[in-house]
Amino acid sequence: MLEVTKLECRRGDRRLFTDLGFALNAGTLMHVRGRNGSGKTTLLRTLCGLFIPDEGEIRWRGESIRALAEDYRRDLLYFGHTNGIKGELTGLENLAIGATLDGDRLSEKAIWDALERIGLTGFEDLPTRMLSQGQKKRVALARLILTKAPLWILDEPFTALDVDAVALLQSLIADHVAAGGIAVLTTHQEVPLTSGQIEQLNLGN
Amino acid sequence: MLRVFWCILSRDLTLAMRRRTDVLTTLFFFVIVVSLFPLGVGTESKALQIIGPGVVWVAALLASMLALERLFAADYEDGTLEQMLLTAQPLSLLVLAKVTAHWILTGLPLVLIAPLVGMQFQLTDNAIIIMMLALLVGTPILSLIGAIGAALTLGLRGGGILLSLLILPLYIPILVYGSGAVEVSRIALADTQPYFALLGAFLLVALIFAPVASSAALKISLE
Amino acid sequence: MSEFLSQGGYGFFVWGAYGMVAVLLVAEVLQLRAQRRTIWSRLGRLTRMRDTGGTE
Amino acid sequence: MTLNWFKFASPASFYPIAGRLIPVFWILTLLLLAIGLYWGFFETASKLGGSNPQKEYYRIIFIHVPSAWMSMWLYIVLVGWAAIGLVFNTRLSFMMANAVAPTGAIFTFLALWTGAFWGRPSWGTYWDWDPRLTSELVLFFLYIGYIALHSAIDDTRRADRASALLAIVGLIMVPVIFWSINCPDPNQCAALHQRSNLTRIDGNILFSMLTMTLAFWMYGFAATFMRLRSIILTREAENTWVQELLNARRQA
Repeated sequence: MLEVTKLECRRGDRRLFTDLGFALNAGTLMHVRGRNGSGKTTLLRTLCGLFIPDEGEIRWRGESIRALAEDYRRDLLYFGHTNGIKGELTGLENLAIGATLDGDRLSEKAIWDALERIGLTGFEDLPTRMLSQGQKKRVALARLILTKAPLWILDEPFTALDVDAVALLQSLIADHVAAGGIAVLTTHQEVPLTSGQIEQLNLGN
Repeated sequence: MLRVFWCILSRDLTLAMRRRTDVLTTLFFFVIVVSLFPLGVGTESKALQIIGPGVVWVAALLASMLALERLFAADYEDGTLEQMLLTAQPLSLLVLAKVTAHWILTGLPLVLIAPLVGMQFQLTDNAIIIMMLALLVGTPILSLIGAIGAALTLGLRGGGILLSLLILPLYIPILVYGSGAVEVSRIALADTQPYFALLGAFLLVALIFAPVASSAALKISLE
Repeated sequence: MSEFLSQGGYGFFVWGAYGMVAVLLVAEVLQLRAQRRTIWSRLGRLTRMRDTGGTE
Repeated sequence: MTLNWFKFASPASFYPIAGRLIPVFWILTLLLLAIGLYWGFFETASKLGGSNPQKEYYRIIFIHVPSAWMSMWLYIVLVGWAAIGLVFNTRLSFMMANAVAPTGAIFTFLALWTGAFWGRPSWGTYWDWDPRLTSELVLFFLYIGYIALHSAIDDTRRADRASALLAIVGLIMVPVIFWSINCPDPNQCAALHQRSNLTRIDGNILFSMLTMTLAFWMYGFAATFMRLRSIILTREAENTWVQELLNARRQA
């Protein structure tokens, strides 16, 4: 479903990677590994369409993601270094806005349930700036429960999470892959899968 | 479409209501700058009436400039802007909603306080009404054009000063016709019509093109 | 000659204008040459550093 | 004919081409300057009659008008390269736009400066809020804005793209700005009045003015290419062809 051909990206005067190619089918988890500065984040941002590659093409269901634009972004969930939640808004409000922007119509009940499942019962209607780092991250990760996007691109999703949350996230990713989704992530954490296959990609040398 | 527009608009208004000082700062900046001029130029009413429209407009440009720096900055820092770029919505629609919210918070208050400022400069009632109308049409253009600059200078050191360097020259047409309308209203009220026709045309053109340019700029800045 | 220099009494304006053009254009060229020299020497330094770093 | 333009559009292949062209442009510049200056000072009348008599100071026209023309032309060139860069994602075009900007800014400043020195004897003031002067000042701000934005961004790629977009927005706004300065009162602007007219000018003056314009143009090419080569070297420092060039230089 996701095909990458002859990808080349530069940052400033430095060439991060060149002639990179892979194809991911439904039900695949891809680990992207590499040293700091090897271009992991750039690769993930390129896959999202945030970064325009210097060479090469990325296709989603056979069509270029630049041509698909909004149709591709509807199928995509990206989780970056920042949580992407507003500190002044409550967890509920944050998730409701996110869902509206993704074009989903969610009931308030669904959001309450998601927050409960991620372990934030009792914190739902506090402004998120009053939560701890880990709790903020949990609010952001609640999007994984609510989303219907088949392609997840997660940049270091396990940092700042405690053991329970790590386990929950692992099971979320495993369920997603088992249900025929694709997940691309950079992490040192192994994710045990119930079904589906794991690909490895090493960047840099 | 409308649902998404309303979602962003109400989000930004809610955010501003939970941190009210930002809005008031802009408003007081405007009032203070305008109030300083009579102290510097002298309080003779003839002179005040002549410089009044220009001073109010220059102060409005500066105030809107000052507020623009914050337009995308907060969303940029916490990553919500990045998420907006990845939603299934056209980015220019989201930008338009953000600019609208920004104008309601910083432009509209200037329009509403204009009578007070006009009295400081001893403008006639007609001139004050014309000034309010001109600000009502003109300040959204300032926000729209300024959004392009705000998107380009996102996250840069000294972004605020750079922003004014980039954007103030582009504000010249609004300044010329905005203050021109008020000046001409002292002589003949009917003559203000072409000024409003021009400002209205600028507003329409800016409404169509500025969100597109701003979203292109945002994509560049967030690469 | 002095008649030419005085330009009918407007020498200050004529030469003031021409002088600024000459000064700026010459300055630009000199700056460009200096910039080029700096770049080459910096490149040379970089490669020397890399060469010595590589043999050790 | 299938010419591969992208081959020339790569910095590596354009670098030597620019190097070979620079001396040519220098020779042309000096030649045209010599002709233009000689003609301007020795083959033209020292006083102009007519409805608006001008004395010797009118000779500033030989540098003023060419600077003004070049300042506008170079901005168009800058925007052209910037747009090509944004559309085709070619690195060389951004470098080209970058190389043009400082020279354009210098010409804009010179147009303002020479205008002031011409205005003082003929209008009695160094500065007047004349539409053309004001527009030239705005153009100067646009150049400064482009350069300032580019140098404020550390990431070259973002700097290139952001300043390119700014230049394009600037170009779209220039006619609007010019119009608003030219015609601050829309009630009296039914028709723009005719201003300068090239055919009215004496042949000798026109000749030196055009020669000087060509000289400035050639200077623009030479200076831009010199700066372009520096930019290419800095940005491509990691590439092998620069290293080979460096070795060749060291041996020579």
